[in-house]
Amino acid sequence: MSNTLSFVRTEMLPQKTPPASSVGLQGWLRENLFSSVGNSILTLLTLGFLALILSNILPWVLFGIWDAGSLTECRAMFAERYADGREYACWAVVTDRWDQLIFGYSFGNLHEGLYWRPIVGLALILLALSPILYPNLPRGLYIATAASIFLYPWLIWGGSIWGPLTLALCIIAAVFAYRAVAKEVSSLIAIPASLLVLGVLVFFAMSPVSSGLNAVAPIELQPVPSREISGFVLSITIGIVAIVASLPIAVFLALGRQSNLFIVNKLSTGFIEIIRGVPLITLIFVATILLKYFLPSSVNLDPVVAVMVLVTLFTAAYIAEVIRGGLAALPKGQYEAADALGLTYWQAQRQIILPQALKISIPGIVSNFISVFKDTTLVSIVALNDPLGISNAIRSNSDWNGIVWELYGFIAIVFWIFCFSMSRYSMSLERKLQTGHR
Amino acid sequence: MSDMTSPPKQSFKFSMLLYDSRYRGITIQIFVLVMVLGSLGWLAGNAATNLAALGKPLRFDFLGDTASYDISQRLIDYKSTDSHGRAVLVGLLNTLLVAFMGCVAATILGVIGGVLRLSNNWLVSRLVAVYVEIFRNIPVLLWIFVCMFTITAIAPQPRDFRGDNATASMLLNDSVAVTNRGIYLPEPLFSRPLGDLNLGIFNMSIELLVLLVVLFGGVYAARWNNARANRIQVETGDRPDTTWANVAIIVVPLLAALLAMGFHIGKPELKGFNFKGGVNMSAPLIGLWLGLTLYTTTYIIEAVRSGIQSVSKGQSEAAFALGLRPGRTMSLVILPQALRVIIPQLISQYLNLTKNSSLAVAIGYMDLVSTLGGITLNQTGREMEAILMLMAIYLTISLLISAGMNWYNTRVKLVER
Amino acid sequence: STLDDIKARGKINCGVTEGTLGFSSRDAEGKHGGFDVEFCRALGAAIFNDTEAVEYVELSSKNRFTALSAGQVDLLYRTTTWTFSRDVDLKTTFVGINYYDGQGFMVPKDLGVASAKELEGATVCIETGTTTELNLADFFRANGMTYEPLPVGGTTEAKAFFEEGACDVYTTDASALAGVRASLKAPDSYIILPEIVSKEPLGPTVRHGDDQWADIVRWVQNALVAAEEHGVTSANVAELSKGTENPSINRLLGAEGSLGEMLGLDNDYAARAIAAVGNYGEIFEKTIGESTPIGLPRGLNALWTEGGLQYSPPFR
Amino acid sequence: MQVSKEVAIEIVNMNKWYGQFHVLRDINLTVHKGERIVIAGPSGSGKSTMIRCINRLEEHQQGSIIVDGTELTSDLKNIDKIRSEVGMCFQHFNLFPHLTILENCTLAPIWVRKVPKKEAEETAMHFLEKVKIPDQANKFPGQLSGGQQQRVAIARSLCMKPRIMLFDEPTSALDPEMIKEVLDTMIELAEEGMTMLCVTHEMGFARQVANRVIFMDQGQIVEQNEPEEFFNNPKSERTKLFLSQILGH
Amino acid sequence: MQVSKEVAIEIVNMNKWYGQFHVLRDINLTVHKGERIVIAGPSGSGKSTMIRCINRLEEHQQGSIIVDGTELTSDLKNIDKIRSEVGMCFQHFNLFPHLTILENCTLAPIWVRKVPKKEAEETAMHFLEKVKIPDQANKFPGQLSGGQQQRVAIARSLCMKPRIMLFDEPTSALDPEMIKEVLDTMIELAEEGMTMLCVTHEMGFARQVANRVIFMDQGQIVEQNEPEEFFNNPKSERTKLFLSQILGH
Ligand SMILES: Nc1ncnc2c1ncn2[C@@H]1O[C@H](COP(=O)(O)OP(=O)(O)OP(=O)(O)O)[C@@H](O)[C@H]1O
Ligand SMILES: Nc1ncnc2c1ncn2[C@@H]1O[C@H](COP(=O)(O)OP(=O)(O)OP(=O)(O)O)[C@@H](O)[C@H]1O
Ligand SMILES: NC(=O)CC[C@H](N)C(=O)O
Ligand SMILES: [Mg+2]
Ligand SMILES: [Mg+2]
Repeated sequence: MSNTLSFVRTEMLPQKTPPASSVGLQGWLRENLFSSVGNSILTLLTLGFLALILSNILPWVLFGIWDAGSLTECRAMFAERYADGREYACWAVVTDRWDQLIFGYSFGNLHEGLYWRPIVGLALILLALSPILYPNLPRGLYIATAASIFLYPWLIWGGSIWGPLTLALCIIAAVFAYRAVAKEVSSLIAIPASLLVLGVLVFFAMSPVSSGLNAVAPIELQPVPSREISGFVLSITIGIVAIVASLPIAVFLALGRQSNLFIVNKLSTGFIEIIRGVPLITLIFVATILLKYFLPSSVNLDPVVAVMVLVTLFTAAYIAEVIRGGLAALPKGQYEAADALGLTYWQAQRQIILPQALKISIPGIVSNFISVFKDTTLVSIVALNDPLGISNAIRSNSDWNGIVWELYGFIAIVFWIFCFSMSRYSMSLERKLQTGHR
Repeated sequence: MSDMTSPPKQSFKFSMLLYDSRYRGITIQIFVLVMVLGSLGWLAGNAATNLAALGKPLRFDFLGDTASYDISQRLIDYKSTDSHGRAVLVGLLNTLLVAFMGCVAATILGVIGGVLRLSNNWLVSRLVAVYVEIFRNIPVLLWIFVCMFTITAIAPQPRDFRGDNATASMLLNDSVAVTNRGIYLPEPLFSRPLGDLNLGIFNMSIELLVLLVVLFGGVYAARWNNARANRIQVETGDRPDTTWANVAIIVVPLLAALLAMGFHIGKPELKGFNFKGGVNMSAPLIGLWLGLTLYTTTYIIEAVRSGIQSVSKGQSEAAFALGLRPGRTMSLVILPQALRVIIPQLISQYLNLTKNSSLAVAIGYMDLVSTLGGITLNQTGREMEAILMLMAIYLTISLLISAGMNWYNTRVKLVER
Repeated sequence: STLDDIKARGKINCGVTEGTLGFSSRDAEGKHGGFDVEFCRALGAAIFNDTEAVEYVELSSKNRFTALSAGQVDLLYRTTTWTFSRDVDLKTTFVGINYYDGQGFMVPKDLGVASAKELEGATVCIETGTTTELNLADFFRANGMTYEPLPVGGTTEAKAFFEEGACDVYTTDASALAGVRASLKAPDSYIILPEIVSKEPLGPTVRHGDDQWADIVRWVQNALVAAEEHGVTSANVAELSKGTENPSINRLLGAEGSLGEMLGLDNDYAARAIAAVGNYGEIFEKTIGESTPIGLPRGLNALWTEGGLQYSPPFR
Repeated sequence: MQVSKEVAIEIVNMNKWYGQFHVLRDINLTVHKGERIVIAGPSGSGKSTMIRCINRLEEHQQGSIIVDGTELTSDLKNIDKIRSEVGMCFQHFNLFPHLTILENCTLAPIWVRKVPKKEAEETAMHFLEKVKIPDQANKFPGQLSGGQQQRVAIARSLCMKPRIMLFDEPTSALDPEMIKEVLDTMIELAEEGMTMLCVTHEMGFARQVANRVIFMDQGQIVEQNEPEEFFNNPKSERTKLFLSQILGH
Repeated sequence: MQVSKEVAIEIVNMNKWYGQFHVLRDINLTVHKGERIVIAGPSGSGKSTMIRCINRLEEHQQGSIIVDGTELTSDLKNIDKIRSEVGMCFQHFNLFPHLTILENCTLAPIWVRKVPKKEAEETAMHFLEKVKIPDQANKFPGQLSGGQQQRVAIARSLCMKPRIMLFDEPTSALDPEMIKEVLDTMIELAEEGMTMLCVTHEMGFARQVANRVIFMDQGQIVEQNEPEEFFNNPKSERTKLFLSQILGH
């Protein structure tokens, strides 16, 4: 039987093109939409469903009116155009109240001509974030990062520039104090010492120095009271303050929770778990209602600032968990190598551990940032004028009384654009971290 | 051979607190503890002074005062002459109700969505992806508002059901009414009622109790029957058909009990301004439930997707090669492994949903925040007590949920490995 | 003290409603206006001689008292009813009544309801954190009726629900009801039922414990009422404050005595306030009076001399 | 080694494309019952794809595959029937990590063949003994060494008592010692007369066990012959080149 | 090879437990300056643990370890001092993946020794040249082969100019070619008179370089001797057994 089995190909077969049914549009359709009877039914059902939804929504969106002064005007225009009495979206409310929705009362109506401040602020923040988000950019941009931390609040709240600047000076002084003490005495004493220096400077030296400087060289922006900060500027400001201020806190909490010092560990764990165990709205209540009680009666607490503080703590607890994950992902060998080279605990953290842990954590941090940004809408419940709060105010005005979908739609779209692009960014980052070791 | 001096005997020196690794930790901890306790003490001291200055010392006796407000959606009896404490209980139960409903619905939709997301039908999987991207990138509070307003604006008013030229009608043989104030469902009624069992805080209807006992008894018996069938299968290879026996075991006693108590369905009827009778799910409840569900579903879809994708393709190929059908492959091979990834994510989504249910306060669903942190707080002015209680209750719920789910999680893990 | 804080700040933080047409609402530019707002402006004029020296803090019924006690605002001019427990238990101090009101009901006309007694089983939109919420429970209980409360957080929301028919009845202070009705899409298809089921004396509220500040708020408001009693208007106040025959007017306007200084203000504080916003009657007419879309009659809020209840204690 | 005249697998003019890429070109192959075939060829030549087509883990687009008299179409019933008759042993084992070794082996018999559990376990233990790891039955796959896992994979597919076995490079991931163990197991099976298709480059195995060696390149069968002939007297240039590499290596 | 009389490391009656498990038992060892010691022994015998005790990556519970005249206690200053004098080269390299090779090498000198960056980089390049990879200086560890990484690890510890070097199985993860490269580097170092403790089973290296071979088992030093004697004439039974395995292997 051996010969029947033997076979030799003398000439190699060339590549042939596949049958039409398996390639091109037809192949794609067959494979992806109509691969079986069940699948075809599913496809048809889905198409029907899509058609139903879109036929209901699209005309409403597309045939809307962009130019009118009030809902009544809109209605009149619809009545004029469509005899059958159909109504479509009255987008005019967005054009009419665009300023308020985006810039709020603060930079919109009340203080006209101040639009540039939040815009410059936001640009500054984007510039500041760029070296963190895209590590390939020149490191020099970190200076922008540091500067924007002080400039952004100044642009938003206004007042004298010397306030934030002297605060920055105080912090620099504290850092020098830390270095000096750490060198002369011990790094352990240096931390409380530098905190003490910072406290003393901030409480006693800051305001005389800054007002003195302001007297010499008055560089001032028109002050804007916190409660007038509203619209998307408020959401963005709360979001940015929360994320920037929470990061260092989160790092310490995460290190604390990873630490094998019993008390430090338990305190960090307790704090994180308590914050994560309660809804954000209760923390916002604490900020707007209770915080005042916990401070000396002489302190005049700004509600917007109070909300920012609590939202920051909230974010910090969540980000701490993300960073803890990053820390846990580092092999033990990294700690040992740092030890063996003689680095101290803080040197090891700063040079070796945190740079790696934070890098792994960035996607998680970004998704937390998205959450915080979405959660800023909760402040409308305590009567701060975030976009939802503004939408209420707009509707309480007789011009736009009764308009709902258009406002919600607009706010939703703006949030969506922000959040979607951030989530795409974090996904691309994740992909980059997975591939290529660097 | 050593020419070294023997090691110096160390006695305790003050500097050891800083430089000795044994004591250094203690120093740091004491420092931190003092700082933390100090600041806590400072805060508490301020609070005590401020409250005393206002004449509002920390006391919880306001919970015993008459609430004097009404709550429409409630699981237990409550009237405006009851105490604030009871109003808080009503609110807590409402929170648990919507959280439970939300978790169940989001899980069902999320699992379906997660599977559809991985469907080989391009259109379906894209559609689910679009749904996920739309719903989770917009704040949940906005969704809750949108759902609430959709209901109030689109569903008919009760009066549209009235009269000869009614513009709306009830569904399912006149037993379900969908209105913009809520959905009215038929309710079970008993013509030979057994009364209520007083449980102190609330009354439990005995009919319900009887039905539950019968049901659980039936299920238990059916499980025993299955176990018997398994035994037989293991011994002989043939499995006796248990389907009908099981149906009978569960259904027959239940029907008997229902008949004995004179069960009939009470349909909601339009009386006066509103539908009367039946079970009512108020519009805020539905709005909140929908909003939370639609939002949380997106996260569960992603969890399910990532869970299933974490099981390598080789696993399903191996199952196919062994001749297992796709359904079996899913239930015997893929899901048990995917659950390991899915469950922890589910836990945190359940927690998030429960916490997000506190947004009820924005649309007037009388949950814990709306009662304790809302009307009660407002009418009594006990901010400190109310908010601290609020946080403590949520913390407890969160800890219980995560403890329960972690227990389940470790069980699942143990089965695997 | 509160006054010192205010002076240091340069602004009065005045708590007003989030939008009750006539009492306080924002116009398209975001500026506040309304009956309550005028009183805040009067305070600004009295203290700083600047009606713009006021920050308006919009508060919902729910969070107004916490905002007050948390120091977020210096006072409430926020259609707030003076009640025993608010005065005594909530540790706030009511310093006057700028509007005598009562709770009313509004229903769609085509419901065919003529009296609140016919509302058995109705769904009622009710703002949480208000006296009306409690009154409502009392009213239905007293009349042996049932209802379904639909609690809402603010007027805007309530209006939306009411217009969509999510509730049959909208209840709140009758004055606010008038404003709400005026702002509905089709005001004429709604009626306000005749029953007034409660007393709602609305007035300014301050924190417990700062009598000087309470006095200022009290007497600025009284000055506006007294001005109407004496016929002092924004038009003639400049003229009259130079001195008149009437010693009462002179003391009120600071031409005689030093009442203002006793308050810790300037002597012409009342004159400045009247000049800026007008007397009580003027305020009423320009914000909620019959010539406005709100169209409220003076009624109980006429001067006592004209059969109303508005009455200022003597300035001496 | 007896080869019957009955046909176990018949592949006629089979073509398969991945997108535009023509992976399998005009494959014609008849396998008789009891035959043992070794498939060799350079990486990417389509060996895996071909045997995966035989139990329909991949779909072919042209031509026909008939297994045990049943043609492979998209008819689910046929697919199920064929899959329960054809055992497959994967290069990477693909054991179910959440099940014990014994459960891995009894899963398919219980759910597909509806064998009583006890009987299924007996069969499983029988095959586990055959591959010399009965003592590992209650461990989980993660607790076994690579060679042991490979043997479990073989045992698992045998528990279905397939008439045809497909092996995809069953030894590529193992060290020499383990390779020997696994091949010994397979040789034992071969001696019991099972139809086998085995993708491997272990030429020792091919010499010792195969009835036929098939050499593939660029998606086509380039040469097939008895092992002796194939190794000693390859006909095509391509085969010669390949063999020189393998044997020299 | 000159060995001075000065003592570099002295371990006296050192004992260590992991929980209840007695890993190191009564270790006594004196290492003189310039001595090169090879430590061998079966897996789990405590070799790694012992050298990790020397730079306090592990804490011992009894006895004393004196390095360069400084006793290892829990005093942080002493620990810091010793760690900056003792270099360690890990079995798994433990390079910092987020830093370039050059940065890996300059990190510790800059932050611990406070050497100016420029000087640190010069030193680093010097040692990188010594291990023959100066051209890789600006790559990241992930871009290097295993052998190159190992050499970076050596260079990194040398940059601190330690007086004593500890090597923990520096070649266990490498293929024979790389083993040679790494050992050559070490031999070169040895010739410069550095004190070295090296855990290894490369007996060729031991023969060529070591002054002394120490054999450990079950947490104790079983035998120590000069290499010639140790290999040709082992005294204890345990050593004989072990050597027979290693040499036969
Ligand atoms: N899903 C797929 N999509 C596109 N091309 C594929 C796919 N799977 C395999 N191929 C391609 O088909 C060709 C044949 O693959 P196959 O796995 O059959 O090769 P092989 O002969 O088994 O090689 P090896 O010895 O490396 O396993 C390869 O060129 C491969 O790149
Ligand atoms: N952290 C630990 N906790 C408990 N036991 C440990 C720990 N680390 C090591 N051991 C145990 O201590 C013993 C000695 O370990 P060590 O790593 O020193 O062995 P070794 O001689 O280096 O072995 P190898 O040649 O395999 O590296 C081993 O039995 C090990 O199981
Ligand atoms: N609706 C309101 O805003 C106020 C209601 C009522 N006057 C109260 O003080 O509670
Ligand atoms: Mg292959
Ligand atoms: Mg070791």
